[in-house]
Amino acid sequence: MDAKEIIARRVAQLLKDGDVVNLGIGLPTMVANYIPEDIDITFQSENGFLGLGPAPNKGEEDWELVNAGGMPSSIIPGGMFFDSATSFGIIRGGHVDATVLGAMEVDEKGNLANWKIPGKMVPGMGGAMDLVVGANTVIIAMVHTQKGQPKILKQCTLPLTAKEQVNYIVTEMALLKVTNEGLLLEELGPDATVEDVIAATEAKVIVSPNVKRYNFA
Amino acid sequence: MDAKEIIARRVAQLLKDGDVVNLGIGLPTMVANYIPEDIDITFQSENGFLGLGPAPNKGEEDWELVNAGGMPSSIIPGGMFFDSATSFGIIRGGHVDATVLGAMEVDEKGNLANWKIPGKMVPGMGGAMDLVVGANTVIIAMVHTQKGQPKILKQCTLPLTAKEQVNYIVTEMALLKVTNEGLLLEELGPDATVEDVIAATEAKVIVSPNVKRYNFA
Amino acid sequence: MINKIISVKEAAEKVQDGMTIMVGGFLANGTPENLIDAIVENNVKNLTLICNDTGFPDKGVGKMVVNKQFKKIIASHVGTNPETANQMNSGETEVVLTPQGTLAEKVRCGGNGLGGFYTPTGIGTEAEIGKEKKIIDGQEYIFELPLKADVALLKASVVDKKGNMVFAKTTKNFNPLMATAAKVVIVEADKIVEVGEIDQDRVMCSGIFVDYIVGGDK
Amino acid sequence: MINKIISVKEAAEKVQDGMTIMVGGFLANGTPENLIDAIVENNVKNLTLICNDTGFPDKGVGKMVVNKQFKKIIASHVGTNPETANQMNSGETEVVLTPQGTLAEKVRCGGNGLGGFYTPTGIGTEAEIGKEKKIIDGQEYIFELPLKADVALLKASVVDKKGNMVFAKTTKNFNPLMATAAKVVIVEADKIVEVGEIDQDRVMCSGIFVDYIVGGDK
Repeated sequence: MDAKEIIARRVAQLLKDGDVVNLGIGLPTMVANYIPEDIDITFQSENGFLGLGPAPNKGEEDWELVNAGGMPSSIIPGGMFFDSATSFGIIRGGHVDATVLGAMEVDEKGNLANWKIPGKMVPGMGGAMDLVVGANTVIIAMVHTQKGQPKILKQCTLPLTAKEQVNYIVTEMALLKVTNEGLLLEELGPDATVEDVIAATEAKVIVSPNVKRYNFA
Repeated sequence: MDAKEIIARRVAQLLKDGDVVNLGIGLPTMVANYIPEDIDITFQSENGFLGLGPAPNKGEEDWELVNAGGMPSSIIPGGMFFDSATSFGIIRGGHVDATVLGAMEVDEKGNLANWKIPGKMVPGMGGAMDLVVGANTVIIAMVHTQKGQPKILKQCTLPLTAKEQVNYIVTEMALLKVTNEGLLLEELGPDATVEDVIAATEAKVIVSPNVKRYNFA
Repeated sequence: MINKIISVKEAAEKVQDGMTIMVGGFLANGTPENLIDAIVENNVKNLTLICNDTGFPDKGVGKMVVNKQFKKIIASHVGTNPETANQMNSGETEVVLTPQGTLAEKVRCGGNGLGGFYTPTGIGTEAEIGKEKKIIDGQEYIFELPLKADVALLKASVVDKKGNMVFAKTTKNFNPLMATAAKVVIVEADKIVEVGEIDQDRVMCSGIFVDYIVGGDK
Repeated sequence: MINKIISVKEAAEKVQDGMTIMVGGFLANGTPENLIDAIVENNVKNLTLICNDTGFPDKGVGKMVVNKQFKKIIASHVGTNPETANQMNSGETEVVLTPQGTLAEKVRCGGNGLGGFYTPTGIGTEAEIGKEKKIIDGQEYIFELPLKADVALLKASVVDKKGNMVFAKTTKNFNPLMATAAKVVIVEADKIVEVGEIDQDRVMCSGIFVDYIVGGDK
């Protein structure tokens, strides 16, 4: 199991039956592949629909039905389309239970930076700022470090996407819960030790007294 | 021709091809009967549709298709239904070209009072305050006096529906245009003289140098 | 899939003394009559009502007014139910009259996570009393706050088992707005269908807002 | 009935040097490509663009970016069109990045006659710089102003001769919002039908907002 699959599988377990979930582009999209059959999740796509389904087969793409990355998508029965104001009304209004996003940096206060590297990359925040503020639970899904450098910091250095909104950080090494006291290490990835996590994390890590290991049984 | 028909006919002439128009309950509703065949008016009903058509025949009422008075109505081809926020977005956003309303009092500044008589009748403003502020042209359609007492005043005495929003007052006696200088008498009803209008109006009446008579030819 | 279908009796019990409720409908057009009847029977009191109007004494939310279940009513129009005026004049019930467009926007604002908005409606009238005003781009506006509720009672024509709603004609009015603005949302359906029976283009309000569905036997 | 159908060429001429335009679409999905092509050909300059994003260099409004027609761009995302970043970095074009939900709401606000609104989105980020803030019910919000335009360029799948619009699937996005917020509204249709051919329940945006219709030959 590679790092991305580990992350996607663990994030999938955080979602609850009946949840409305928005998945970011890239790794977060993989989460959809690991939802148990008996759990009913409605995926929201912020460009304008509820009921995001799997990507169509090659040759069956409908370019009038795209996801938030602009790529051909599908809609499941019971979904619906809407305009962008309605879409972000749903998001901002607290009707999205969870959003799963990648991060460039995240810190021990739950600050998130994932939209801009000054002087280098200024793509724009798209819908990320609304999603992180609006979703009831914000889950960061990312590999733990970037070229060996920590991405989980004491304090973000890049421009923020949102202030103190992150609830969980899920990496291939650890599941960290953002608490008032700091980052609580609740679970370890398949191959990680507590020491590994502490070494790969700049932020202070509080080790839960009953830290568990990811369980994909 | 009775007073109400005179008023409704003259108001109908103020509407232009392509206009979106909201008619208040009562006398204003009669205006729809006098729109020339070659003039295309879209009537808006603030409870939630565009394309208000004539009242259905007896026995053909659909109680899921009612007008803003709660009475069975109809919709013409090319109409559409919507929710109340969309409906008042249309109104407030300046997309209604004209609204025709009755009045208890209207004054020379274009102030309108038609929603409340303190201590006597407090039905609520319904959609009137939005309509009078939002519509591009506000036309008051009413009989000139109430039991011989003027309704067109120097200054309204009842609680206002809106401040300085009225553009035209159309009665069986006169068409008055609200200008910065005051009420300009532009036209006379079939049986009225300038002196009649001045006598029946508390507000100062400025007589247009080329005052005409209503022309229903 | 979570089962959202419950009985009218169970649904009515979600409304408890002292709660704030939103009720869909315009002059009882698009109001869930069976839910209202059951709440009248439960006789819960001291409720706050958010509704376009107070219906008629024998129709819509007006039946609850007659049963004296409201301590406060927020509406745009109460003229079709003389009982509302009686209770307002006697001081039994506080009535807050709000322009209809402002009321609709306040509900949308509450359901959409906004903190408030500025409207030109009501400037120079009693509707501005006690409210903050602001001049924006040369025009005067009134500041309005969002409205939210504990329970929303909606009416829809066709509802699928996830709660996706289709409203017939003019019964839409406040229903889809209120769906977004309450902690618990209950919809009374004329007809309940399987998920997928309503085209994705025909759904007028998503089932994600809906907690409970009642009815379906029309 | 007023004839709203004109040629793409005639429609493109409604956009003139220095104007502010809104363009529907999300990553060019739901963008009127034929209108864009004609405006590229007209080569009008110093425009201000309001659009979710700047599309791609060869698709959507991105073609106008490549042709250097904008002095200012208001968008939520410009990452799919490197030419936007080039012009931003060289100082040729001012780019105002706005959170997508805020952008949508600003357009709705402009089209609905509201003076502004408060959003929680962007608090503690660069999105709040230079903006008024307010604490409402214990939470911090940013004040946002409405957006309006001289011309809106929309794409719809089916349009009747009055301008009533149906948008296919995810092509809806900003189109119905922008329909309400511009002085002149032009819609490019895949298919133009007679009035009445679209069910009143299927119309997604009213023709009252539409001034001109082009296309229809798909």
